[in-house]
Amino acid sequence: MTLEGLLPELTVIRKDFPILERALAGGMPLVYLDSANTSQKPQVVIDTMVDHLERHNANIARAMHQLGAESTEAFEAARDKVAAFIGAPERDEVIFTKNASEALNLVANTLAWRGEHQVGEGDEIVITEMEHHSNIVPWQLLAERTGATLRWFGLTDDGQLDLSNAHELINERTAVVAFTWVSNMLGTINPVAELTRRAHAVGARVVVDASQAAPQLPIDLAAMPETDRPDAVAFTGHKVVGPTGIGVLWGRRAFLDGLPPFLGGGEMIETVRMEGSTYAGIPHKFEAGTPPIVEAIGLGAAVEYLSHVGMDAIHAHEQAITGYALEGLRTVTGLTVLGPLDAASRGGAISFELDGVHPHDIAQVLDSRGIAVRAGHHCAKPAHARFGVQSSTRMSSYLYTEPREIDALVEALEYTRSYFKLD
Amino acid sequence: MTLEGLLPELTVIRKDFPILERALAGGMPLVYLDSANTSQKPQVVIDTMVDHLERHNANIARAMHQLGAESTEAFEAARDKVAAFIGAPERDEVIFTKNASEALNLVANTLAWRGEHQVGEGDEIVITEMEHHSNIVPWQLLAERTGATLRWFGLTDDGQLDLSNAHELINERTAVVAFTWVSNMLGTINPVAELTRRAHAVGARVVVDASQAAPQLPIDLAAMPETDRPDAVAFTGHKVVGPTGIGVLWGRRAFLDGLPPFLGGGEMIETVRMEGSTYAGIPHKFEAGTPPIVEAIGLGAAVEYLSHVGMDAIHAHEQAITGYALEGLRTVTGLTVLGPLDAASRGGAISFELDGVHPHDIAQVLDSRGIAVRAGHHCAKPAHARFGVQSSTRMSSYLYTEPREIDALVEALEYTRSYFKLD
Amino acid sequence: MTTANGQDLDALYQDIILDHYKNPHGKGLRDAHEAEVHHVNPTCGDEVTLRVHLEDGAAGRVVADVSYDALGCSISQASASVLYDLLVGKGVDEAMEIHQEFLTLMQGKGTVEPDEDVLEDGIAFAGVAKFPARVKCALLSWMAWKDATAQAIAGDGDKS
Amino acid sequence: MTTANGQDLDALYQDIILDHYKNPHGKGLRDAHEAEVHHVNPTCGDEVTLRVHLEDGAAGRVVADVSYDALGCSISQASASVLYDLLVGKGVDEAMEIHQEFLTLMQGKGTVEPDEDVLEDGIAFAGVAKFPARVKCALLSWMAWKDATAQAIAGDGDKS
Ligand SMILES: Cc1ncc(COP(=O)(O)O)c(C=O)c1O
Ligand SMILES: Cc1ncc(COP(=O)(O)O)c(C=O)c1O
Repeated sequence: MTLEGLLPELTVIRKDFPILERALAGGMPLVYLDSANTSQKPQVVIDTMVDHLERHNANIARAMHQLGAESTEAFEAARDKVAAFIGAPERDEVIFTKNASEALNLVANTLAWRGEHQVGEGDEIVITEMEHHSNIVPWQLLAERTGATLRWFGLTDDGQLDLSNAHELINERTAVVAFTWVSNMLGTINPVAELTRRAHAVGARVVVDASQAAPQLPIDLAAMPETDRPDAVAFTGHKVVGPTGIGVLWGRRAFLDGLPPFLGGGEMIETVRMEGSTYAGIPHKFEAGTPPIVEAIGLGAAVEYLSHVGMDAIHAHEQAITGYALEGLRTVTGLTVLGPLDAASRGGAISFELDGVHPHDIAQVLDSRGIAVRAGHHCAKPAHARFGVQSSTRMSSYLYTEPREIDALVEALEYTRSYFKLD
Repeated sequence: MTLEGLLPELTVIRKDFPILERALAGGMPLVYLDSANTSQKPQVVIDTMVDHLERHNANIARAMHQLGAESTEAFEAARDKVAAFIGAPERDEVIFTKNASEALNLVANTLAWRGEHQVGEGDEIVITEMEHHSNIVPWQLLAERTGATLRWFGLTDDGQLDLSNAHELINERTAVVAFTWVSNMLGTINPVAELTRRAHAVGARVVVDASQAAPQLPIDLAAMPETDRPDAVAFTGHKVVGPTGIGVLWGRRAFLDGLPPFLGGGEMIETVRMEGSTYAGIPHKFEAGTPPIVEAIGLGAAVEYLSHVGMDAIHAHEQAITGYALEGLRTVTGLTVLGPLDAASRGGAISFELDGVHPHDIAQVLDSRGIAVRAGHHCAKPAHARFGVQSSTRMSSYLYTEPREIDALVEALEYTRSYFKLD
Repeated sequence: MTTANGQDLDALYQDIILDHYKNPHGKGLRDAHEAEVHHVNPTCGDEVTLRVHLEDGAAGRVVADVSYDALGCSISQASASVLYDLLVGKGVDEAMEIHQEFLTLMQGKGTVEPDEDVLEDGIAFAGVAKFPARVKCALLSWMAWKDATAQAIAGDGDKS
Repeated sequence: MTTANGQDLDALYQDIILDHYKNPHGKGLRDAHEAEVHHVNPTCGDEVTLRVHLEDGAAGRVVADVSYDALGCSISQASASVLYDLLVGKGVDEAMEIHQEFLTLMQGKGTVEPDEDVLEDGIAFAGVAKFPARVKCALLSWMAWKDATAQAIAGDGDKS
């Protein structure tokens, strides 16, 4: 079948992902609908990593020999690629971390210490009820440890941020506003520019969790007006067809320069004496120790791959699949989607409930048919609590997802209903 | 040539490391003597990672499908392998970090916050002058941020810890003693048991940087008497033939349980509400977000590889090569080794000076002959300062190093002298 | 590597399990208890609140009641129901042995042959052991029971 | 990929460089200066302390002296010596242009043809540009000079 917006080269793209050939128990072909959890890897990412390990492996920066020069060059080229991928105003504003969680913690942890942006008593930190735990707990710890107050945006019944009290929430006491660009549970796309402008107007810093946005939406930070551009943006390598062990914190130079060091150690120093040390500038200041070298190089290949396919095309593909999935899911008796129902204004993660069957049990039956989805709270307990559910089932597509995989899902959900004798 | 203690299967072992076949500029074969900086990777580590990425890739713990189960099983099996490698009393005491630096910072950073082991004014932190920057800066930051006092052991002229004032340095005000097991610059092996016993006697916690010890020495924590066993031990994957992006913090359960969380986010929680969260037990408490999955699995394969060769045999090999190298280096006019001169009581990193040639220039000439060494301060500026030098040249061997590579080094050093017209 | 195909699905969801799931035995929190615990499976969010009531019997302490309130999947709900059937009325020592037997079964990766004399309906969980991701579901209430019982006994100690 | 073989070694260590290394021009810190900076190459530890002395000339400000004390390899030492030769006596604007020319040469990865009329002995550094790890060595004192000169000029501004 063809669907408007699908990637024209879908069959070729699927060939790039070796795991899609994998047969599961009972000879079932894999139907991977858990890409919001982690994405699969194209051959070029794997090959780039192997080539590095087999031919160029060496520590970076510190090594002056040929392997060291090659490794350093490849690592820094990866930084250039990532900078291009998000349209970073400056390539040195791209910090490599181990995942999105570390990137968010880097900011939250250092805001507690003496420095230009230090948060303290009387300050307010604003987050939202739809955040991933990785964008909640760091701010709870910061509030707890500094005496600042944590506040948050609630959600409307259709899974949008409730902005009705935005003016009260974001006020002159607000030090930081942190929120997700795209919700990993509800799929909601939040108004980044609007919220950022509002926060900047009261002098607050803005931290955006782009873990679900970076895989799906074209991002061009340099193209955003200064007022609308967040101060920091985090995302994670393994969701953009890159390896695990690598994440990205982009931060405005002036913001990062004003933060004290996070991890101390090799590479982040200017000079070290026993009595005290001085620190390097960004990006090195926040990259203590041997960084995830082969992982950064793999990530570079990953974002290059995505850019080659085209982020606009990937976004259109995601919207097409998401729309098709929303339609298909609507046909399943007793199924309720959590979050926005309009494919055009949402990301590609769709969480749902099925009356009478617990999400684990749904996932289990689907798995017996080779269909991989996620069941649980998706690291978004507060958002689940907001909708009065303890857990949900989530399907999430990506650039390699085909409509027939959605058909398989819908059919398997019908089978689940009959397996649990719901009719 | 044969040398007592060399690995009997050395030729076979070298075949396991594809990069050793690499030809450099001018067709020079690679002579890799920079293993203390980062080690090369055996094929089995690369293949294990590729197999995971091509066939089993999925997020762990949270995914309930077959790929998720396989990935989780492989990740947790890697924890078992690492636990076995260091003889951890409990496998859950093994925390995966991104490198040794993060492991050390995890401890130093969390000691600043409210908790059983919180460090504050009046407390003393003791380190040594031979530490890697990654075991200096975190403690400087801790001292600075809590008002504790940083103190340190000096060094003797032959590169040993100067223990003459140990009783004064480690006293009832001492909260933490942190030191390296094996120096990455001087090669010195420190008396872990003795120092730990002394620190425990005054109620201090002991953190050992095993980044250079884990690759070379058999470690069996469970076999150490409680009093002599450190409270925490850190090492890094890329120096034990594993990938970058993965490190290990082993910590005594009682110690880790008493530390507050480090990074907050997915996987480290028990439950999350907007008003506050509770945390999981170890190891998950300290593994926020998606961990370096394929990297942990690669590390598991790496330590299994080393254990298969045998850590006793590797240690003997390192000693044999180190002894041979010390002998060879002695023949070079104007060359001075920094650190202990007795191969039996030191690790395999040998730093030296050559009168009249700067380390960069030495490394450069060696590199033109395919010989990779490190030149600079090796992230140990204070140790260099102690010996009145600003930088040095370092050769470091590993299980794949052959005596003829040492011969090549010595010959190339002679060539360096003549190139710079020193005779 | 553990596998799960259509056939295993039936091994997992045996009728006994589905029956306990639909009609759980002993569910609901009852007043008499010496200890109450709340356990969560952090990865999926399943929760159980469980109370233990011990009484002195002729041959030592006896599990007089286990009452619970649980949110979770069929496996975790059914397992709490089976626990109720198996442990209530037993001496604490015997209950601990049954607990150990169930634990061994669940951690056996499908290689342990369950003893029907000891585990009764619990043998239906043999199939669950082949699904590593679901073992935690089956053990949630059992771990909570052990924790609560340990607390109840410790509380006893405090009193004496 | 950049390569370095025996031949390149001679390209790197041209006699001009080794001569400057053995007999550096203008080395030592002299009193007259408006700004002093201390720069470090964090990866290798090479250091330079550098002072800039500006004077008013007929056609604007002139680099009257650059005095320095440096610890480092042959490349970094020779580069400071060449900087001294090239910049002292020049107008600040012209010196900045020479600085830019040297920077372009060093960052050109060996593809930039140096202009001997501008860079004089500095053309000997063309070979260094092929060694990415050594570019920083060659640039250490040049970056320090630019920093110090900017400070000296800013200081002037403060005074006026
Ligand atoms: C003794 C020592 N400690 C710590 C480290 C830091 O390890 P990493 O850079 O992997 O964090 C190293 C190596 O660089 C080391 O040699
Ligand atoms: C919205 C969102 N934020 C943060 C994260 C955390 O990413 P990581 O686990 O790679 O740190 C995720 C994914 O797990 C996510 O979906």
